[in-house]
Parts: sequence; C-alpha cells; structure tokens
Amino acid sequence: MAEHAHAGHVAPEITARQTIEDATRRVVSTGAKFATLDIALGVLGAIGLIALVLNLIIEGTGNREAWGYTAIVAGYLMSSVLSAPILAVLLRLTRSDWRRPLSRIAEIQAAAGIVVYILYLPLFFAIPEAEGRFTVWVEWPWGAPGFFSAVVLGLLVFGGYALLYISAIPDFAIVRDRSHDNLPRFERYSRLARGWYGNLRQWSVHRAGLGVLGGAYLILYIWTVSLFFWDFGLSLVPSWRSSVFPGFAAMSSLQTGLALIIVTMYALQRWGGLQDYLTWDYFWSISKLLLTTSLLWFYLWFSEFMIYWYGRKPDEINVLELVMFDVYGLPMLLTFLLNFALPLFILMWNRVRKTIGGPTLVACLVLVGTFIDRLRIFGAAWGVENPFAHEMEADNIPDFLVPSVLDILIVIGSLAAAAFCVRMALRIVPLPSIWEVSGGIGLRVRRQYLNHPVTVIAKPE
Amino acid sequence: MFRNPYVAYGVLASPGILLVVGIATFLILQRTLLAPTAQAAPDQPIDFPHTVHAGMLELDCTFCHRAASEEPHAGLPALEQCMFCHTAVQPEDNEQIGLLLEAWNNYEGVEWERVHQLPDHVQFVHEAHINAGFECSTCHGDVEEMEKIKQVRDLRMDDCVECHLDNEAPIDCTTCHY
Amino acid sequence: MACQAENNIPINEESAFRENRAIEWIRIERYWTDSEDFAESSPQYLPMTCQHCGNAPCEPVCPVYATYHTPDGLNAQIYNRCIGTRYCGNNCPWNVRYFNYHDPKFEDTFTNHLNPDVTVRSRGIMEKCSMCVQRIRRGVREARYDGRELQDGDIMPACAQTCPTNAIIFGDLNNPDSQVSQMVASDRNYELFGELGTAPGLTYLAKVDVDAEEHSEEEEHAAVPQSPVIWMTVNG
Amino acid sequence: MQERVIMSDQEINNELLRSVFEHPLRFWVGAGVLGIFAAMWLISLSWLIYWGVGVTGLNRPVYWGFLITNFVFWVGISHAGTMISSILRLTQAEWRRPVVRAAEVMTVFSLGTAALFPLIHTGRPWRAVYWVFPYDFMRDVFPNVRSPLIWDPSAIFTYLTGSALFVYTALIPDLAVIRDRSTGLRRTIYGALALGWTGNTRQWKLQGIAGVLISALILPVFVSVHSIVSWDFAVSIVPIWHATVFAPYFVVGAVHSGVSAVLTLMAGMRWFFKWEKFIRPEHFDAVGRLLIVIATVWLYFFFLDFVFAIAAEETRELAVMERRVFEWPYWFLLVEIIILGYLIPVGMWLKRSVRRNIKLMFWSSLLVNVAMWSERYWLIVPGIERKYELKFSWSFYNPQLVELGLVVGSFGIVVFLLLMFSKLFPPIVLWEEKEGQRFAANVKIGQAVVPAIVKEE
Repeated sequence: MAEHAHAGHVAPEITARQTIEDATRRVVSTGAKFATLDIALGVLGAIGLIALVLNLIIEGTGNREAWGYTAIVAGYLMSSVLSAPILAVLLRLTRSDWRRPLSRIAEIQAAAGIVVYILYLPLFFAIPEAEGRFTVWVEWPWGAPGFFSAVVLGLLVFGGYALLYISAIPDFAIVRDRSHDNLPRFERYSRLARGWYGNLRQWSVHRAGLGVLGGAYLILYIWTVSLFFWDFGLSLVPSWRSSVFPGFAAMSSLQTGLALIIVTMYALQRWGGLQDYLTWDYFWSISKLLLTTSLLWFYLWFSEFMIYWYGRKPDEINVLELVMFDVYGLPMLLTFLLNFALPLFILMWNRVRKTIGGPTLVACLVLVGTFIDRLRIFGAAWGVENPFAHEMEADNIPDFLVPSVLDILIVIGSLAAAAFCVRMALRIVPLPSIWEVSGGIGLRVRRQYLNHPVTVIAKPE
Repeated sequence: MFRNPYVAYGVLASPGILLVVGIATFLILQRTLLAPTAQAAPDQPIDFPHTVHAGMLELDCTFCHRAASEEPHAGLPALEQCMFCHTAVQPEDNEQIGLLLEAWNNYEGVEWERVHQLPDHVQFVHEAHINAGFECSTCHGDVEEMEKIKQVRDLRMDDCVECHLDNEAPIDCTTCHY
Repeated sequence: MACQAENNIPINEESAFRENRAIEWIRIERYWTDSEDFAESSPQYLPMTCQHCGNAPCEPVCPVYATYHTPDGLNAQIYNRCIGTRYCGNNCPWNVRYFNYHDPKFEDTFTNHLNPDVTVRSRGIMEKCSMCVQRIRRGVREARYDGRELQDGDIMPACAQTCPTNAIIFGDLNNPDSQVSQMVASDRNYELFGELGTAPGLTYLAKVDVDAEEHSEEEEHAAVPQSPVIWMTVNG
Repeated sequence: MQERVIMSDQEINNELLRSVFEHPLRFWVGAGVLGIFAAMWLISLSWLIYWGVGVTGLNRPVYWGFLITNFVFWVGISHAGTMISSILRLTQAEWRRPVVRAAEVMTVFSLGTAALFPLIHTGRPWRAVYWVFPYDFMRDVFPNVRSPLIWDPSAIFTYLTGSALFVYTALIPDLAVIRDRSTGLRRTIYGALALGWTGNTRQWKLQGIAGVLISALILPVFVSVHSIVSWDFAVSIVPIWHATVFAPYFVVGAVHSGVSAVLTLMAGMRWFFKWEKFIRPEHFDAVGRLLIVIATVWLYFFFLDFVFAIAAEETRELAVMERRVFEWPYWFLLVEIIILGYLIPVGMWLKRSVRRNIKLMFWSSLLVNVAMWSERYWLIVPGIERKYELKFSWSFYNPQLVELGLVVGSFGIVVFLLLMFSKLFPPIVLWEEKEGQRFAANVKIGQAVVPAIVKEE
C-alpha cells in the first residue's frame, strides 16, 4: 500500500532511533512535568472513592435511586476508556498503516478499567434480580443479571490490561535495554519484558497473541456493553423493549472511544511532545471514522425512535415520553446535537477534517454528549420505581433523577480517577508504541511516481 | 459545427431530447388513458321520445321515474306505467308504440339500454339530490330536447367532487363509495 | 346471515373455510373454557367484527387511503381505491379484514337479491364490516328530511336488527342519553386489546356469570358485546 | 500476495470486450437455460394474474407470503452494488476494481425484479398507478405518505435511478471504446450512448467527480432502502415484526446476502468468460474477509432480535416464537439459517486457503443466500400466522406451485438480464482495470520486492 503524499505537506521523516528516544523519554525521566496535575487527579479520585463508600454506608444498596449516578458514570467510563482499545484492535486487524502511532494511545485508556470495576461493585448489589422483571435473562434461575455482568466486566477489564501489557512487551524490553545505568528500573522492566529478545519466534507468538486477544476483546466488549446496557439500563424501564438498543449502545460507545482517543491525541501532541508523530493526517483519518460513527449513531437511534413513534402503542408512547420527549427531553436534545448534528455539520467538510482543532472540538462535544446520553439512559432506568411491572402507565412516569452531593462527588471523583490511572500508565508504558512506529518506518520509502514524489508504504501480508 | 466529432452522437441521447420525448409520451398517455366516460348515445329497443313526453307534454320527470325523490335509484317505469296512457294513446301510424303494445301483450319486458353508466362502486343517491332541490337537468341535461338520450355531463369523479365542493356537500369518500 | 344478505357477501363454500379464506364480516368465535374434563368445559362465544378503531392500525399503513376514518367515526373501506397490498389485514390484531381471493360467486337465483345499495366487491380487494354504512346514510337522510335529530333506533345495522336477544346494540356515543352511552359507562364495559391504544369504537360487556363465586372476575372471552361506536355528525 | 498480471491497455480491451464481440456456444446454452427460467417466471406470472391471488397459498390472516419474502430478498441482493462500489470507491479499496460493475448491474436488475414483486403480489398490478406514482390525476386524492408502502416505492425508485446513473456514468468511457471498435448501426448506437466521449482531461475529471459524488449521495439512499423495507414490517403492530432492531438488522442482512451474491457472480464470471487474469484469488480473499465481519454483525443483530422476542415474555410474542422455534418447517429453517448462513460459511472463510479457493467460495456464498432467503421467510410469515391471542383466526401458510415458479423464475430473470447485459456492455470496467494497472508497482524495499499500489487522494 502506498500513500500519495499530499501536496504542501511533507511528512516529517522520523527515524527509528528518534522514536525510541521520544517514547522512552517520559518513562526514563524522573522529574514529573505535570506533578501537580497528577496529585490533583489522585486527590479527586480518592475523594470519589470516599464518596462511594459513604454512599454505601448511608444509602445501603436497597435504594436504587441513590445509585443512579454511579450507574451513569460507570456506563460512561465503560463507553469511553474500555472502548478505546477497540480502535487499536480494529486497525490492526485491517492492517491500516495509520494506526501505528495511535494504537498505544488507544490501548493505554484501558488502564482506567479498574475504576469501572470499582464503580460496578455497588451496582452489583443494587440491581434487582432478573426474575419477575422484563429482561433478556428470561427467568434464568440464578446469577442473572449481576453475577454474569460481574464476570464479563471483569474479563473485559482484565483483557484491556492484558492487551496493553502484551502490546507493550517489546517496548518494555527496549526500556530495559536502555536502563543499564539505573538498576531498579532495569529490574522492573526486566520483569515486565519477560525475557523478550525479539527473535522471530517471539515476534510471531506476539503477533498471534495480539490478534487473538484483540479479537476476543472486541467480541467481549460488544457483549459486555450489550449486557450492561440491557441489564442496567433498558430492562429497568417497564415496557422499554428496544432490540436495537444494545447495538445503539455499542455504536455510541465506539464513537465515544474514538472521541477520547482524539482528545488524548490532541493533548499529547500539544503538551506531550509528540507533535512530529501526531500530525494532521492522523486526525484526518480518525475523524472520518468519527463521522461515520456519528452517522451510525443517528441511524440506530432513529431506528428505535421510528418504531416507537409510529407504533403508537400507549406503553411505547410512555417510554418515548420518559426517555426522549418529556422527562429526559432536554438531555435527549443535547445528545442529539452533540453526538450527531454538530459532528455531522462540522466534520462533513474535508477542510475541517484536515485540521487538528476541528476533530478535537467535535471529540469534546461527543464526550460531553455521551455523558448526557448516559445520564438519560441510566437516569431514566434507575429512577423507575417498579421495574417488575411489565408496562409503564402514563401517570407513573418517573421524575428526573436529581444528583445528590455524594453523586456529584462520585462522578467527578471517578472521572479524575480514570484520568489518574491513564497518567500513571503513561509513566510506565512507552508511548507511542516503538515497535509499531519503527516497523512502519521500515516499510516506507520515498519514490518518484510520474511527476510527484510519493511516500510508498508497503503492506506486509 | 461540432469540433468534437463524437458530440453529434451524444446529442441523440441528450437530456433535452429525453425530456421532450418524455413529456410528449406522458401527454399522449394522459389523453388516451383518461378519456371521458361519456359514450355514444345507444339505440334503444323502442325510440322513446323525451321530446314528446318531457317536452311537448311537459310531464314531470318523477311522473315516470317515480323513485327518484324517494329512493337512491331513480328507476325505470314498468311497462304497466307506460300503459297508463298508452291504453288510450295509440296512434295507428306509430310503429314504436306498436312495439310497446306488442311487448305488453306478450308479457315481455323491454330491455332498455342504460345511458348513464356509473361504475358499480359509486352509489349515487337520487333522492338526496332531488330533495336538496337540484333539477334533474343539472346532470342529465335538457332531456326534453333530446330525441335520443345521451350523456351530457362528464360524470367522472372530479365532476362529482367539484359540484359537491361548490355546494358545500360532503366529499368524504363514504358519501358515494360503500 | 343477515350480514351476508345485507352486504352482498358471497356464499362461503367449504373450501373457503378449509383454506381460511372465508369472508364473514361478523363471525362468532368459539372458545372453550379450560377444563380437563370435556363434559365440564363449556363454550364461550365472542362475536368478532371490525372494531372501528378511533386510532386504527390499518389506516396509516394503507398507501392509497383505501381505508380511512370518516367524520362519523367509522373506519371505512373504499373498494375502488383498494389495490390489494393487504397490509391493513396484517396490521389488524382482530383479523377482521377480509381479502377477496376470488371473484364473488352468487347462485343465479341470488343475483337479483343483491342489495343495490352495496357494491359487490370484485377479486383483489379488501373488505370488512362497514357498520352497514348504507343504513347509516339512509337513516341520516331520513332524519334530515323529517327535520329532527337522530335518535336511538333510527339506524340499526343488520346484525343488531337480527339479534333476537339484543346482544348487539348500536347508537350514538356522543349523546349521553342514548342506550349505548349508558351501557358503555357500566363497569362491565371493556375494550378488546384496549392496551394497544387503538380506541376501538366497539366495546364489549363482560358476562355476568350466574355462578358468581367461581367466575366473578371479568372474562375476556366470555362477553356479550355491544357495539355503540358512532358519534355521528347529523349534517352528513 | 497479489497475482497481478501486467497487461497493456490494448490487451485489457481485447480481453474484456470478448463478452461483447464474441458469441461462443457457451453463451447460447446459457441464454437458453436462463431463458427457460425466465419463461417459467412469465408463465407463472400470467397464471397468477389471470386467475388472481386465489391461486397462491395465502389466506387470512397470512396476507403476505413468498412473493413479499422474495421482494425483501432481492432488495437485499441489490444492496451489494452500492456496498461494493460506493463504499469501496470512497475508501479506495483496490480490490473493488473487477467487481464494481457486475455488482452495480446486479443492483439494478435485482432491484427492478424486486420492485415487480409487490406489484405482482397485489394481483392487479395495473392498479398500482395510484400507489407508485405520487401524482393524482383529477380526484385530489394523493397517496398516503404515512404509509410505509409509499416510502417503499419512493426509496426503491430513487435507489434504482441512482444506481442506473452510477452504472451509466462508469460506462461512458467503455462505451466509447466499443464505439471505436465497431461499425455501422452499432457504432451509431454506442456513439449516442457514449455522449461524445473522447477521453480528454476535462471529461475524465468530470467523470471522476461524478463517480465520487454519486457514491456519496447514494449511500444514504442505500441505507434507507432496506430500512424502509424493514419498516414495512417493523412499524406494524404484528408482535414479532414490531422490533426496533429491524432496520439495521435488515440492512446488514441485505449486505450479507448481497456481497455473497457478488461472490457467486464473481466466480460465475471468472468461469463463464474465462477472466482468470482479472478476477483473481486475492479478490475472493478480500471479499471473504469483508464477509466475515458482515456476517458476524448480522449474527449479532439476529441474536438481538431473537432474544428480545423471547425476553418480552408476552403471550403474543411467545406464541409466534413457539411456532418459529419448535414447529415444522420453522425449526428447520432456524437451524438452517444459523448453520448455512453463519457457521459453515464463516467457518470456511476463516481459513485463508479456503478464501482463495474459488470453487469453495462459490458454493459457500450460495449457501449464504439459501440461508438468507429462508431467514426472510422465517421472519415474515410466522408473525402473521400467530398474530394476537384470538386463536380462532390463527392460520398457516402453504405456498403453492405458482408462487414457487415466480420465486425460482426471478432468479432466472436476474441472471438472464445479467447475461444480456454482458452481451451489450463489458461487465468489468475497462478503465478501472487500466487505472489499476497504472497504480500498481513493484517496490523494492530493503531486500524484498513488495507489490504496492499508489493511492489517489
């Protein structure tokens, strides 16, 4: 595969050596540049944890409304940090060349998986049993829905860490090899690198492992998101049985994951010293995906809306009132604007997509939009009084779920904790992925094609 | 004229020509497919002169078409009703009346040709229109001047609908179709 | 039978029933009470005809407005407009829309007995209970000629007229004094598939069982129907 | 691994125009066999229209049967054309080149065939003038835009026009080649169709813009068509049909069956016209990989639809589900759909050697379409057989011979039309192939020689 270098833009020639320097600098350097930020995030995260425990003590697990915002932020983090590695998996599967500096950014988000799991624990106890209410578990005798969600979510979080770790092994080895002057670091990275020497067999095992793990992660992710949104969102609202909803949730999560990657890319190229790696053409490529997911977001949303709106059955109208028009009407409208309308109208212009600011702006909008969307979905679900009724009555539509102080602290704390985890991971894992980027450099030559100089990128089978 | 020699071919398929042909086809189809319902006036088994009955004698329409003011269907008079008068009125030289008498004497009916053929799915209620004060001639024309009855009015659906709109009559579908 | 005669419904042959294609604008559905012992189970009858929904599922799906809502509140079927997509039949929970799979066949002796006020439906179109709209039109006209308001009993569909036990009652729901309005106000009144929100113009009265203790609950399938429906605009 | 053969433009023209200029025995035999199928279709059609819908197995309440199933199926097949040409053109996938035109033409023909079926299904197709044309002649009664059945013809005709334009735009340069190679009347006709193409820079530029523009514009139509077809079912209140997943589920299913049909077609073309140089294993490999993804997404939606039908635990849905899962023939269809539509083909495609084996690819793609036809039937018919609790009017559906004739005949019709098309126009785009040759290069990187392709931006 060869890419026609765009006129007026000359991709900066990066050598493999330079990549190693850049990627290991953050890991090797002892002075933390953003120590205040890290400390602040850590403190906020700790406050969030305390708030969570306080909530558990004060409210117990009986009162579902008290856990609404925990569900919201858990769903939100699941949609963002756990879905980001999907991009790395997908692009590796399709062997896209432009993944190279991006895949580590995608994978490193999974470092925050533990936050999702901690948030999930109280929900595990607060969720009513499947039996007797409308759910996908169809009178399943035990363990549903909490136990199974716990298992798949655990697997997913673990898978995220495994993906990050396995993909980083060769890079750990590089750090190890460059740490002969610093013994503790050498030992630490020796353990992490697991005797990696980079022989052919190791590489082929590594490749196969990443492939299998990536595929498994993808499937597991779709499954977990579907399950979580089924059990913790959809099925708590009586008579809300929208079969497209899990698909919608998965798609919306992918969109959020992409947005998170774009924002991280922006931060890294602005303040993280990666401006030579994350040039506009990476934003350009990824923003096309973001645009596609925004369109699909609308399509799946509309598929649901259309059927309910046209079907006109009273119980469906009640659901529409709750989650779209009346109680959560404003969040719905905002979500619609932030996740679909604005991204479409901003990103439909190729000239905007070719900038760095445009995609970043849209990514921010999407991140906010998805949070509001999770507020809509889980707020509506956890505010419902009686999920065991099979139909919702018009006079029984719950009110807007108003957050308590603890709720706000939990939300802020969890977000900060997630960011903190990623910041910590950045100190350990080299970024960008040295083996991928330098591998890409090896496959690239400058050539003359007709009258143009082009960069030819070979695509190994 | 054309610098490009191939353009001459291309012109044949140019959108303009397609458009013209398309519009022409459409107009022709519209004219042929949507011809008025009016038929040529059919010959009746007996030449019944409305000019005499309705014109000279000034008989009221409902004198013969008795059901028109009471029933949906105006109805044709039975032969018996013709014989009200024609037992007495029997001019010798009129062979048409001879046909009538022949049918009457042989206990046969007269198979009149229907002139105003509305499709089966239209229910035209005569009584409603007569009772609303409309003249028969509104739709049937001046029958007293017709030697042979023919359809004078279009009587397609838009004709009905326009008249209903003009007179603020209902145009709900079930007014006529049931 | 009254319905068949009034509305020119072709005679259903045995094959029509075998193929599930019989056309019966009103049919009596028979259900058996759930009982192990056959001797103890008893049939329950449910007359089923077009419910003339106020918010009918069949109406919006018709591409050509062949079925639509009249200002009287009837759910009307316009035969000459119908093109036979049969979507309305699919979308009707009560399965009371009938399709003419064949041209109607009448015995020769019957052809002169057809009701001239009702169109004979040909092959390829849907038909259903029209609530004897020809009778409604006539009743409205006659009341207008007499210069009076419509009253109970002015209009009666063929089924209501024939029913010996007055199990079917027709009248103006807009008039609070009519018999139907009073019966609809009763506790026994219920709509069949009311949860679909189609606002049927036809409601049922639950049966009051004499063996009160066993069957004091309302039983859906044990119903004496009454069909009020029509809020009628008299100027029509 | 690419098995590209370097060819000159002249050679490409000669090879690819063989279908137009040569009439081997194979062609006549093929046309004859397919003609028999087409005749069967015509006879069934005449039979149905003469005797009316009564000759089908439909009844009350099973008002929709084989014909609508077939309609959905062919609309599904028609989704391949856009999927392949427009999406792959926009994403500049190199392996699209030999399949674009075949896929697009298949779109046009299968969509046209599909559009006939609802009309046939009414039994009186001439009355469809009220339905399909949004023009009222004199009565002030316009079609009911609230009905999904009005969205249907609008979407289908938009899509049909769009794809026909798409085919035609790409055809113009090739028509000019045929024009230049023929004489007499043929030259005049092709000349007229080629719209004065000389191949100067401006014309190529316009042609390129038109291609990209139509690709982009047709995508929303592409998605909307099958969504709307699905809404024919989903917006109704028939228990199993009324599912929010229907639109994406149908679209993905359509792409699944359509792309499989393209695979079948590719194998057929390669064999029938002996175009081994153009349609190569690497193309099958690429389509196979794409299909794995599509099939998996399809299975996901299938699963969602299935689970939600049970999860409702409503008597209505369960009644239909019981019939769908346990009763003949639906339990058999369910098993068949899963096995033939997913397990066998995807299991095969996972192996690279299978993806490059043309015979295996041919048969596996046929399996998919067998399964997808059954899937539509399985989705549509049981729902109306067991509609609502009034068991008194529950029914069954026994398809009759005439319906089968129409269904089987429709396959004959589509393939027959495709064959006729290949007689008149080259079924592989000449200029795409030539462009592909231009952009291909073997690049020496380090010590290895790697085949590379220059991409346009």
